[in-house]
Amino acid sequence: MMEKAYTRPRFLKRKTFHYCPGCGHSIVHRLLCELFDEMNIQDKAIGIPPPGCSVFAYDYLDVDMVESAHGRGAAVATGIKRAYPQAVVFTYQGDGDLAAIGTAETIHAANRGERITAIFINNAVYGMTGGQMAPTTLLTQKTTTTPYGRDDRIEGHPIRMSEIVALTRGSVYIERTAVNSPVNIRKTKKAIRRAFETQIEDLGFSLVEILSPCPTNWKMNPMESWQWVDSVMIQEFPLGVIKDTVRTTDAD
Amino acid sequence: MMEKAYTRPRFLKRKTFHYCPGCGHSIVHRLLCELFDEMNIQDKAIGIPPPGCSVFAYDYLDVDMVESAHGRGAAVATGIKRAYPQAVVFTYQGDGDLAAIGTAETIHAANRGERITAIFINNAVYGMTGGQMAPTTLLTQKTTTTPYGRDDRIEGHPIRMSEIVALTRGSVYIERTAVNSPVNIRKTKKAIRRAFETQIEDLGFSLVEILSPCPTNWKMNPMESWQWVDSVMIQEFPLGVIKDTVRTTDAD
Amino acid sequence: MTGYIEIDDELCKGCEVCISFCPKSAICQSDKLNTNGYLPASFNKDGECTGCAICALVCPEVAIEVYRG
Amino acid sequence: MTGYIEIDDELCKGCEVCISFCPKSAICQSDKLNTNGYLPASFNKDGECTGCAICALVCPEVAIEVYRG
Amino acid sequence: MAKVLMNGNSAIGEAAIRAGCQCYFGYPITPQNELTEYMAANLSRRQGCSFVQAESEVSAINMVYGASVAGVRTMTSSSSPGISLKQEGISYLSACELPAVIVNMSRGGPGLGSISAAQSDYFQATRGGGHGDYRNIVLAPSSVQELADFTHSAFSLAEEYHMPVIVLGDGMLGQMVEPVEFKHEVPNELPVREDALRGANSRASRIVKTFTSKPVELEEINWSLFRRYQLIKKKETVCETFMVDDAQLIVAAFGIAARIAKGAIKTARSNGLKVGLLRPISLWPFPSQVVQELAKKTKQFLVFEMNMGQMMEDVQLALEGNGQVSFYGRPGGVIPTPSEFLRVITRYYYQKGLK
Amino acid sequence: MAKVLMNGNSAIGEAAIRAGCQCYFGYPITPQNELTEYMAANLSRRQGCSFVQAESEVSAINMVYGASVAGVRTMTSSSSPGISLKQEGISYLSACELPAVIVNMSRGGPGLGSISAAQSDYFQATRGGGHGDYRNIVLAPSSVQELADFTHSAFSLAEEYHMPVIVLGDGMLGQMVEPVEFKHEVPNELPVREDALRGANSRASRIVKTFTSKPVELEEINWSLFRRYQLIKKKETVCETFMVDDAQLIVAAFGIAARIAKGAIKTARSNGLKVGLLRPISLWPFPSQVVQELAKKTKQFLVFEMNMGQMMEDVQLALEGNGQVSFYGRPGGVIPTPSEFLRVITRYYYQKGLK
Amino acid sequence: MLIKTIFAGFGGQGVLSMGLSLAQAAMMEDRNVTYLPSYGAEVRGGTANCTVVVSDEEIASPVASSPEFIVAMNQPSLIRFQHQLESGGLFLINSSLIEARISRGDIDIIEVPANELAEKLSSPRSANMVMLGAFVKRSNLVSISTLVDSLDTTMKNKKLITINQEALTAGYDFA
Amino acid sequence: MLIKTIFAGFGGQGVLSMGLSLAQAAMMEDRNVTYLPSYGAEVRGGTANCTVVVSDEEIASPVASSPEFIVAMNQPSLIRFQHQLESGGLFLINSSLIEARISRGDIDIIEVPANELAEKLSSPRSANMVMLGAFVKRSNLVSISTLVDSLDTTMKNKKLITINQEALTAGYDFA
Ligand SMILES: Cc1ncc(C[n+]2csc(CCOP(=O)(O)OP(=O)(O)O)c2C)c(N)n1
Ligand SMILES: Cc1ncc(C[n+]2csc(CCOP(=O)(O)OP(=O)(O)O)c2C)c(N)n1
Ligand code: SF4
Ligand code: SF4
Ligand code: SF4
Ligand code: SF4
Repeated sequence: MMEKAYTRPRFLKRKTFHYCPGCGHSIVHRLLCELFDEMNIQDKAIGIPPPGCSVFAYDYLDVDMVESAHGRGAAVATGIKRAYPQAVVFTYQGDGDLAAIGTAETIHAANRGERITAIFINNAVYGMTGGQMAPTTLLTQKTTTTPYGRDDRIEGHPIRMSEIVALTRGSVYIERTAVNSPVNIRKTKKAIRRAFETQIEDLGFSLVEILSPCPTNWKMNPMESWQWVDSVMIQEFPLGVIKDTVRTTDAD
Repeated sequence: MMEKAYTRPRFLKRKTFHYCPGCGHSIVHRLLCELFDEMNIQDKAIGIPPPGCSVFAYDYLDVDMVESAHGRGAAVATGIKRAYPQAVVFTYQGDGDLAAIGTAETIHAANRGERITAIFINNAVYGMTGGQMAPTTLLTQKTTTTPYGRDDRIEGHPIRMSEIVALTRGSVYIERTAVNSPVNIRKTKKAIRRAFETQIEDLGFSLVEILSPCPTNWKMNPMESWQWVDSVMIQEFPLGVIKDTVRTTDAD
Repeated sequence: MTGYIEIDDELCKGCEVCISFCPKSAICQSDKLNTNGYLPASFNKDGECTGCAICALVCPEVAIEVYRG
Repeated sequence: MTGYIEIDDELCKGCEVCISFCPKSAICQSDKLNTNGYLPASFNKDGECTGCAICALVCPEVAIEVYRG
Repeated sequence: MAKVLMNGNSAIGEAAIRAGCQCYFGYPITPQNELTEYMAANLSRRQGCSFVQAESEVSAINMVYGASVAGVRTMTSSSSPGISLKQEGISYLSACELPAVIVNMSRGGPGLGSISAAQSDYFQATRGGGHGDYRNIVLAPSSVQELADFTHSAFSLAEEYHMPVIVLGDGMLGQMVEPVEFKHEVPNELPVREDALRGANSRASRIVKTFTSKPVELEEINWSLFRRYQLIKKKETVCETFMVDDAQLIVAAFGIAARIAKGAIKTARSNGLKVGLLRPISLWPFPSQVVQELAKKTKQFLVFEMNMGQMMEDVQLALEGNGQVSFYGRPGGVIPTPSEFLRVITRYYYQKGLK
Repeated sequence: MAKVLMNGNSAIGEAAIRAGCQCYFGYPITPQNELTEYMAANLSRRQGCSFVQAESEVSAINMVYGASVAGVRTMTSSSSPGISLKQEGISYLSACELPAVIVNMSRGGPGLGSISAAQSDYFQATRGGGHGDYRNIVLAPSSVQELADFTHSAFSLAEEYHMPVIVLGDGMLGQMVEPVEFKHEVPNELPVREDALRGANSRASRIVKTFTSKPVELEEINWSLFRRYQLIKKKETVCETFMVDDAQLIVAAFGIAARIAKGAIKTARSNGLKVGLLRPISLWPFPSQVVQELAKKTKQFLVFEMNMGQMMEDVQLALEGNGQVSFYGRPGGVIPTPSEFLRVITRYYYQKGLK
Repeated sequence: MLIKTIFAGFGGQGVLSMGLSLAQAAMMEDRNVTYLPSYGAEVRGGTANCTVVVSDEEIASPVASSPEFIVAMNQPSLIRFQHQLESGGLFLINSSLIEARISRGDIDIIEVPANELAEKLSSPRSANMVMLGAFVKRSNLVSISTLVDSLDTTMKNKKLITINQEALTAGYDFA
Repeated sequence: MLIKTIFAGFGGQGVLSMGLSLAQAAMMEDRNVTYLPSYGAEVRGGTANCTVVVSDEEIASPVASSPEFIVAMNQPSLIRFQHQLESGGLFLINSSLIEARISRGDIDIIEVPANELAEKLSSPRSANMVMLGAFVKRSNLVSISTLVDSLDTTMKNKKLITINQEALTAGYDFA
């Protein structure tokens, strides 16, 4: 007789994702829901999805969730955690949200060592608004606001936000992963678990940067976009643990 | 017959400084005025003093100056420089201004490699508003908003903004100096000169962080405060060139 | 065969990711559009699916249930 | 003496920084308040000022003019 | 409890703590720093409470948003420029029906302006400087005692109506020291809202949001807010009148200006001028009915504000033409004395041929 | 130049470039992205021009401030939540008397709201959502052609009066495509203001600031602004009227709502109802005199806005009681059709017993 | 005379360019015209639609609650819009992708096997233009010749232009 | 009865605590009282001043444009405020630090060598309390005993309290 080897996570609401075919967002959603169950924190978890393609994340994740103003996730999370420290608080932010308008909120929440976790989806574009340049957009990459390709003399280089956040001494766990292959997806789940653990252990700020395909705005089909993550993005944004003050000693 | 060994710089307006006795602001003002003359850029210089004890800098520096909203100096400077690239544009910002509310503006102007110079006065407090905690306030340091001393578990560690900005690839010259001794004052002048040069050479973003005594809010007499910079501040904020892409190769 | 999968036609968006990653090429694309206009993946029953669940791991739509035994 | 300085009593705020840094201790504090309520620094003429201008370099108020020769 | 001498800013802080304020998020700005500092000293290390000096006002208001979502009593404070930065956040709080207390000790504007007291943020506070159709209850104290009392009621109102409440003071009220009495004790238990987000523990998961791809849903939110606003207009309109019964000229003023006006009016009375005072205490909802009542007997209104004429519009709207409105304003942080304003009253009084 | 098909957002961009706009600073937000993208494509690599996608709206408005200080024609654009974040910056621009064009293609609010078209930022635009006493000229187009035309005049007005000018559109105007004709060519020379900060070159150094420790100085700034505002009210008030001469009922609406109303009114007329349209084009200064003129003949006014009733207050203020004001509003991004609004008109017409 | 048309289908089907080409043609014939694409957060590769209003007078609103014409390129669009059509209106259906039937007797329905016809022209991606050609024949909103010319401005790639112009005529001849 | 007093001097001279102590005493005597410190960006260690208003009725404004009393602890304050004093008012001058004379005949002037007197008590920093004691003797605003008691609340450090209370009495006896 056959037993189930994989079935839909119980804390993932039954609803067709509104994401484009091949999009990485929904994979991260699924991993989160699996972890709510495995770490049994569903009844403590509070999620904060700011505007972005994942603004509707609350339609899928079966935990308490609150919309935030664009870029202010880390501030909202700070407010929640300070008011109710027992919660497991996470933001779910795009690269436009976390690395552009949310720069100050993110760095200072990290610097204060807020016991919160940032899930940072790096897809090198502003997805929801139609594919404009993100701070993480690669050089020469064409977007709707860099129609001639990003030029470092004019728009600057892509920004490595995780490395910047790692400089703050309040941040304790930072890893960059991707969701473009079975092994990377597994690593992503491990990283998020670790991030939640450091929060629950009251150690400080944790962040997982996830390179995530955006076939639509990259103008590729799904598999092309999954491969582009390897062939191009990872060159600029190397994967791996960037900071783990618990395992190693403070990085900065 | 005796010749003048030192006389008031010609581009320093004749007016008694409103600063407290022993304050470092006026020293930096003087150095700037000397450089306007020596580099003969007085007719190209545009300065941006945001709110802070130095909000009245335009009462002393005899160059074009424009007030900016708190923390937005780098954005205002970007606007000016983009509109009129021939100008030598500098902001004159405190640590509250540049490292707290201005975090995003500063990091992204640096990342874009805007050809502007930030004069960053680090006095470890909010001076103008009466000595509240700054992002740069030291651990255990008492301020009006950390009456029990800064606690890293609650307010986080002091932030090293220059090191963070150095991570952006648009920044080309970053040095930390102090104005608490003859030699440090001389080095500060050299650093500012170098920063202006990189701007004029169209290389990118430059920043000079200057450790500056604030006797009033440190509750010390002038000489005590000058010594405290050596004995305490410099331990947390080591002096020296943090980034010089022109001399060395790109640091990050 | 030691395993099999069930693909939810209506959840599937035909991204073909499962197809590319299936080590046994036990998944192919069906030729009829689902109501959302996508060509869903379909399981080929007489392939040698081992129930490794890689397809489920990569499926962005959580459209796959995997059985093993 | 090979140099001398002029201190502007009214600009001076009596911070004593110049006094501390003068290698020849050629500067001391005067005993009468200026109109701003500060005890200004005063140059002691028969000290051995060399006109090194360190006082001017450190003076936050730019209150010192230095002569050498 | 006995009276104590306190500056207005600190009095707000003490009143907030006694109202059960658990989380304060602020950012330094003159002339309200004493409030932020009071909270640092008295809330930061208090059991179960939290004080955060945010990296900016934008951040502070969004921390308030978070703390309110988590169900606790929370507040922020700032002054004019800082309040401008909070507009998006206030719009979000209003949209998500989250209680919060926002204190504006306003100063001279526009721009960086001056740190002296002004009243030129009236429009921003009463019309909603942020985007979208929303209103906030706005209370305007005119003494240190009222700063304390109104701060306390601000928390109850915010919670009762699920909305932000603005305490609109000014730099002088914040700086001045007066005797004040605190009528409430610190609660032993800090209140937590029923509808808080605290994890889907033995209940279904909750969502707090406004974003929708179906405008009709958002329209419904707007209408439900609007219905609540109508109720608030009925129940929460507050104002003070002084010697209006036989008044030929009624001075309308709020906050510190009303206090100055009252002094001038007393002297005017002793000089035989029939002058009265209308002082809106809730700026929104605005006491329009009272204005209409007064207009039945008095036809001459003199609006006095430390701005270029903002509340004046609400007086005109209320009058609907039955009454003549004159205006005396001092913008930018200038604070006229009672005797200066007395001269203004006297001039108008005779100009309008009143006896 | 011949007509071309263009969406409203792009038309604004093209018009701005033809008006000599040299620097654009923006940040993506629906429903105005086509404008930002148009500037990226057509300004970013243009000789002597600059396009910057800022890290936030706060940053964008302050870049505009800088570019304006340097004397060039500059603009930014956003939609409701983004405009809220610009309020402090707009207050600074107004205080320092700096020309700038600010486009708000507004959407449903409050909060994150919806990306559909709405008009609920009227108060924010006309009263000044920022701190301090200031006003901005606010222009409300209702077609793609007007988006282009008003954008062009916005630059001239901003420069003539040294102040920010707001073009208040909405999501639908931005998205819809219509034939448009551009009446101006791109200037061969980009204009630079006389009073620009460009270094103390063969002139004394200049200071642009408002901050002062002497309130009276700030008061003087306020009064000089106020005098200019009076002048603007006289010279720059613009509005359109349609079939008002014999109208028994006058509909007041602006922007896209006015366009919808006009369609409904035409049908109402053909049904024999004497209905007219008053369409304020400059929302500030508001055409109060015109309202007063109309009130001499018509007593019934129906204000129609895609919000909960904001311009309505200006109509009431203008009427001073001589005229009855009814309101029909659809907030949150709901866009009624001409036929829906026709039913509303008809209902009011008969309810008020008009023939 | 004021005519509202809705074009609807999947993201990839070129629904928006159908509307744009019609609008362009109408402008070239000096008519008043508005075009309004659907936009929204939920539109993620999914369905797309646009509304074109053509009129001899000023156009009050670019929105069409009850259009005179609807062109459905796929099944979901048919389901979604079938009840919006003005009674007496005309419903064009891409029979290549749509099996479902419409349950209304008060409207005209025309079935065009757009994809098949496009395949025949060995340019499968121009099914939308086939459909547009058929639409213009039956709606008479603009002349086919103007429509054909309009492509010169609405499309960049010269090669595509000729292919699509053929498609237009094919659809026109079919209907 | 409404009496406005301005205390002015250098930052370090304890001018503000003079005002606060007076206000505290007035409150203890159940009078209405307001205290308003000067604040501002230009105040950087420089001069400081505060205004105390004591009254039997409500106080309309804590600001004093023309005060009944002025206490000047240093020369700049004398220069700055001498013309503001209400005619018939009383001007207290710290003669230890002030040489300048006032050029007005319509007011009373009292000179108190506050610093000397404080030195005598070998507590130079309490010159302000000496002055305050003298002020209260002449102004009669509050009773010296209340004032002495008031220090118990306005000051924390017990040792300082006694010293300052002595200073108050010394000033009171001098004047
Ligand atoms: C204040 C404000 N500015 C702009 C927007 C518009 N907006 C919504 S989401 C978004 C960014 C989307 O990009 P990203 O954060 O990278 O998330 P993604 O959609 O790529 O997943 C923007 C600019 C907004 N909602 N609020
Ligand atoms: C939006 C806004 N928030 C707050 C303030 C008040 N404010 C003026 S200066 C300043 C910071 C002063 O500290 P810093 O930047 O370190 O400069 P310093 O005075 O120490 O030289 C603050 C918070 C303001 N003017 N505007
Ligand atoms: S636009 Fe990109 S990020 Fe957004 S849903 Fe589509 S693929 Fe995902
Ligand atoms: S407060 Fe500090 S920084 Fe400000 S002027 Fe005084 S010493 Fe200088
Ligand atoms: S990965 Fe999932 S969505 Fe993609 S084709 Fe396979 S089953 Fe369908
Ligand atoms: S350093 Fe300057 S200000 Fe200080 S005491 Fe010497 S002369 Fe006076």
